[in-house]
Amino acid sequence: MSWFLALFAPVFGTLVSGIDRVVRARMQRRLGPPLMQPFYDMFKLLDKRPMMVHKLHIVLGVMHFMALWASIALFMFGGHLLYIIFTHLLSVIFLILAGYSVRSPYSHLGANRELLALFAYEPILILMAVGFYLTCGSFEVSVITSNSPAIVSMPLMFIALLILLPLKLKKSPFDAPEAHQELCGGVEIEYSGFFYEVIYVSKMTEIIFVYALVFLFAGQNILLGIILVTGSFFLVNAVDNATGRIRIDHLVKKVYATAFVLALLALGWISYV
Amino acid sequence: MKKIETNSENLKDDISAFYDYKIWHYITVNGVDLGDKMEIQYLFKKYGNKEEVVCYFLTMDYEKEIPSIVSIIPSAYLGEGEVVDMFGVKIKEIPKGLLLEEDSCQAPLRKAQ
Amino acid sequence: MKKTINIPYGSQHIALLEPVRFQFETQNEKIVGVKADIGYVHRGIEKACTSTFEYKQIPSVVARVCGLCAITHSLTYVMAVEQIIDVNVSEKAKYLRMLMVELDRIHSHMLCLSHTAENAGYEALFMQIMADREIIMDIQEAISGNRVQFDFVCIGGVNRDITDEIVKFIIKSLNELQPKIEDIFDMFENNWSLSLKYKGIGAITKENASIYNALGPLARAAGLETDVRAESDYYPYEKIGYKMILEQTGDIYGRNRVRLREILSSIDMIKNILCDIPEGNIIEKVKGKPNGESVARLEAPRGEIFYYLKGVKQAMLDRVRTKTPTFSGIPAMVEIFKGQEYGDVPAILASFDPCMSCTAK
Amino acid sequence: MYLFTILVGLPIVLAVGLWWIPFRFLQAFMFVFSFFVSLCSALLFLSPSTFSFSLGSFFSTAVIVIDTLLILYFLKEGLGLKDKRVWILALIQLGLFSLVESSIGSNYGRADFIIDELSTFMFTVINIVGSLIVVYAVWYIDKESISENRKRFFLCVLILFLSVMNLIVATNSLMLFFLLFELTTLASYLLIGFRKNEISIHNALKALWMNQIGGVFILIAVILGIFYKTAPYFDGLMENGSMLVVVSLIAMAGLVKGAQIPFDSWLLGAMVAPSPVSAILHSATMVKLAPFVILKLAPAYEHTIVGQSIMVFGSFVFVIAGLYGLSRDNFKEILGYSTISLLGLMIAMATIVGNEHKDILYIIIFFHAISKALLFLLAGILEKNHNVKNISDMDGLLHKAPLSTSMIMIGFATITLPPFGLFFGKLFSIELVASNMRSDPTYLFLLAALAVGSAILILLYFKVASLLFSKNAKDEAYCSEKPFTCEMISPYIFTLLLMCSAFLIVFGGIEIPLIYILGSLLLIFVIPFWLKIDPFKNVDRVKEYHCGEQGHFGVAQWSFSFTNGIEKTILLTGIVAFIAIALGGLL
Repeated sequence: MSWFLALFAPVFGTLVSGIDRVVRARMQRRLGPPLMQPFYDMFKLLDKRPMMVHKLHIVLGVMHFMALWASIALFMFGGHLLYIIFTHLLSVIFLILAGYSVRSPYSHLGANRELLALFAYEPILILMAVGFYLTCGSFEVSVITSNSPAIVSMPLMFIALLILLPLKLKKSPFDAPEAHQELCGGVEIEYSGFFYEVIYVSKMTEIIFVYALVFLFAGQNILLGIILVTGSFFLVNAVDNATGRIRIDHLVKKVYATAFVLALLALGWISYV
Repeated sequence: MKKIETNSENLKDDISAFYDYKIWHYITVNGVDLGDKMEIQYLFKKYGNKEEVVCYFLTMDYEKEIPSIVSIIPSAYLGEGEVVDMFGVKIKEIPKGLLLEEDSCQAPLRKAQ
Repeated sequence: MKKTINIPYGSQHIALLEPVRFQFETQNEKIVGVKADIGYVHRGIEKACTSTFEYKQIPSVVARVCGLCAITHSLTYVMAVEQIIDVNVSEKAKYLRMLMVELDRIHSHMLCLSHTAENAGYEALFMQIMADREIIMDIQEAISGNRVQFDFVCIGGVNRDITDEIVKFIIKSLNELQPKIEDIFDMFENNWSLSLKYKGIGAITKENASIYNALGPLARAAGLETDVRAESDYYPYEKIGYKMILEQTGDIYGRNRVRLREILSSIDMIKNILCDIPEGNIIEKVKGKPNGESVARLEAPRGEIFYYLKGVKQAMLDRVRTKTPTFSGIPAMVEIFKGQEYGDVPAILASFDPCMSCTAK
Repeated sequence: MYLFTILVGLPIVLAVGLWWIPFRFLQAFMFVFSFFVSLCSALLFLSPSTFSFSLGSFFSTAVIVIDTLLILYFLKEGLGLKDKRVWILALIQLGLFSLVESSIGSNYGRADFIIDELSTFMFTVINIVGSLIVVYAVWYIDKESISENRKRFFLCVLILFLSVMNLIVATNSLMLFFLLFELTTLASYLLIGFRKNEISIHNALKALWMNQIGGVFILIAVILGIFYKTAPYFDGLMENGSMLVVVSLIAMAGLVKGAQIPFDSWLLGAMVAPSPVSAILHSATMVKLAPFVILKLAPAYEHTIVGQSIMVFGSFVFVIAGLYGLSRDNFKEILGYSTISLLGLMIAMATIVGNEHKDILYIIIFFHAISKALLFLLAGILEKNHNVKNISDMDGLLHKAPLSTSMIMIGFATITLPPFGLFFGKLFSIELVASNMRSDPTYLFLLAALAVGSAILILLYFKVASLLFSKNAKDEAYCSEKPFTCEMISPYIFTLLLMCSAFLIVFGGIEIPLIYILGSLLLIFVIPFWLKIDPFKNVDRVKEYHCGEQGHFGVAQWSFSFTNGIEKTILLTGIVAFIAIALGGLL
């Protein structure tokens, strides 16, 4: 089962993305693309002539995907949550360096914003891991998923994670790092053809990573997990459809003012109340 | 349209004596080819008032250079630039190339050509 | 040692629908320098008007300057020509022209608002406004027969009359539109993310607005009282309940408010127009050839449109000069950009409602 | 004991000897020396035994004489260079010192030196890192355009400093500690002012007077100790729990040495010194006195308000110094601030690790020393070989100097990313704090600081990397950089140590599943190999997207800065923290 989940995480991610597009379109009174559209996009990208700016850029992009996939695999095999978060950090750093490696102002600005976004969400992920440790007594995902639902003891932490969701999924209001009107996609702008496919798939994989974190809050209760994931999925889409993009400096401030404080409160709650 | 004549020497003095950004809305600079000469018009309108459009104008030879009024009306560079491009006249400190590229037809609105 | 980033914004950029180039010089994301370059789509319409087309054909030619202000371009030209060749347009034609101009204003403002929302990253609002805008498009189609390029105005009057069914249809549609506009108004006013994106962003003072000759909603949002509708007697705007709409903030939020309030006031005006359209011919016969100079101004959705004509007793005019609102607005826009964050640029730019095909006509 | 004698004696012998060794052989000599001392210290560390010894009465007289001379020298420098703060502080020190000497008892029957696990650990850091930096320093100082005697003097001070450091971490007597503390201050002063231009002298004086304050703290501590009838020895302090104020004063002296806010400006000023100095004194060894002292005294203030306030203060500095670093452009200053920041972390951790988890702090100190030494050495190489000092000049450095740049990136990665030493240090700290969360509410503060501070360091380092990596589409080939030159020896060794840091930790007895280490190592090191085999030979190249416009579009670093008001607040907070620590001691 773990093998299956880890191996096909990109495919599931793509499927979720397809659902996401349909749901978002319906929320906007549009028909939207067919469910399988992300797959069609992927095949289309495969068909294109490969073009690149330079080698390092491509290699870093591919490593971004590999590291991300590795972090998902660690997750699915029930690894140490902190290592998972830091492997994920490694993958994001690869992407940022890839963005920096080309001399394009959009790519640079995108990477800068990605870095600031990282600065905003990384501490909260760490605090969240500590929260799991305090409720379940271990950092191991396998232990956390065999425990009772963590959401009961730290609802505030779950809200903090909900605030991070749009940030990680690049949705309004926290999609400044790849704001297409300003940066034309930010770090991913210089990829094309097959190489963009890699970045595209890693975006899909990111979806799985994020919702896996949501699922973690349900512990051993799979039904609750599904409810949480579905609920947060619709919530994220609803928020995406009800907000505009806020600027990167606002993003950092707001995330610290809300999610970070909530995470701290949650930890304080678990430890001292 | 109320037309007031001026000439290239007095242009800047006249305009600066006349123009007050709080009262006058600067419309644009216009050029008219008279066949052998150019007429350059500077058009203004009073804010919140139903009076006529005021037009300062001067006539000039094609090859002569006239001063720019950008120092008085900062936004005039666009109108002047357009006249420079379209009629191929010379205005001090206003470069060519606002609308036309180097390889396109130069001074398209001039009649002599 | 270089500390600034040069960001090209245009000529082909996702957030720009039309070719114009801005080049921003930024420190971090703060803009310290702007260069604007226009003229990517110069089509020589002024030349065509004086070399290819006769003056009677020109209303349709100048309508092609811009898709959104089609009615205002041809109408301003027509007003200028009518001055030279001395045609008296009937009151009914004037009312119909006003009707069309105000409808045009609504749909243009809605387009601008939707782009401002889209460029602020608010996709859903963009979709919503665009969908609501269809109502106006339908009304325009009912009146003129076309959705975009109307060719409704001609020298001496208008081309099509309006029937009672159409009047009923318009009133019904407008009643449908009004609550929707109020919803959108509420969204622009109260949405949390939009208030971060709009309030205090891209502001210009009244002083600067008049120094740099801002016009249209851009100037009115800064409190500068400039509106051709109040500065001319040609159309009976006072009679149909025209009020000048002013805001004091001068930022994107102010501009949006000006647009939204103008939409609401235009809806009221249209209802008034429909109530008291006088009887009469819609078109007068036109004779003679233009001789002399004339100017005409009209308040397009984006601001003042200005036409200068010179005729020399020939069917072909000697000179047609078009001054479009965006063209005059550029100095003020460049001024506003300085000191803003690059992240706000698309929204600021969209809030100017720039029309590049007008600018480089 | 013999090994300790070697560690102290060998540098002195070499310092005397190097005046006769021809300059071109010097590096080889240094290398052999470095090998020896590293070996000795490693042997000491690996053979855990505690032993102590005292000096004879002759030595105690000598100590008094040297101390007096030292203070008089400071007085002379202060008067000569007309720096009011220096000579006033020197006078205060002189007064306090004579007060101490007149009232101190002659014999407390305690050992002057105690070599325990902590000391031997510090030996390893000082000797392995320090001596390798000295090897590098020979190359560096050779590139300066100064007389050969000055060069020798420079190396002499560096080596003697190693000896002093070896002594200070072993000393038990507070009076000896004071002397050695002042000697490190002297070394710092001499080396910062080494270039003798206006700014160096100014910054050297600043470092001098700030560190003198540390000396004053120690003297006051000793006086108070005598007043409370406590022996002025570290183990004496530990025995008598009521002496909190004495302990906190010495801890404050340590914090001054560790350049914690508000004393951060001296370390920043120290960045005008030659790079090896910054590496050895101001990041790898001397400033480590701060966590060392805190850890040494930790049992005395466990679960007291002093310990808590030091911890909170340390975590505060961890975050704030990182933020300060964001606003800097000079590469060495950025490294300096990140050093201050990480020292804050070490200080905070030192108060809570206790006896069982000392190894976490060891990991942080050791690998921080190596990482920072590496980065400073590379800063020196960039300065001398590529003429780059500011990060905004680093445009496309990966292309011009691939080897140095990759090592810089490894240096950055080791501090922030898995699977390297300092990263594991932080990870274990998080785990430790998490497991003790429930015991003390202030731990929440430390945890938040750990989370945010790490993120800030990531921001800081990878912001620097932004220009390093940027490369035009058209230049594909990398310039080659001579791989085997004498300046590269020490950086190579450091890099090697860092790359196997995770294995060293595993070897040291801490369990980390190998899959994590190997997996992330693979992810990182596949990149250079992949680039080498050139998999994309036949792929078409495109230029970057510039909206269809031609021309040059420059990119630049991001910079952040505090407003003045906030800087003042932070300074005030630092002062308040110091007062709080002292007050906490008093109460």
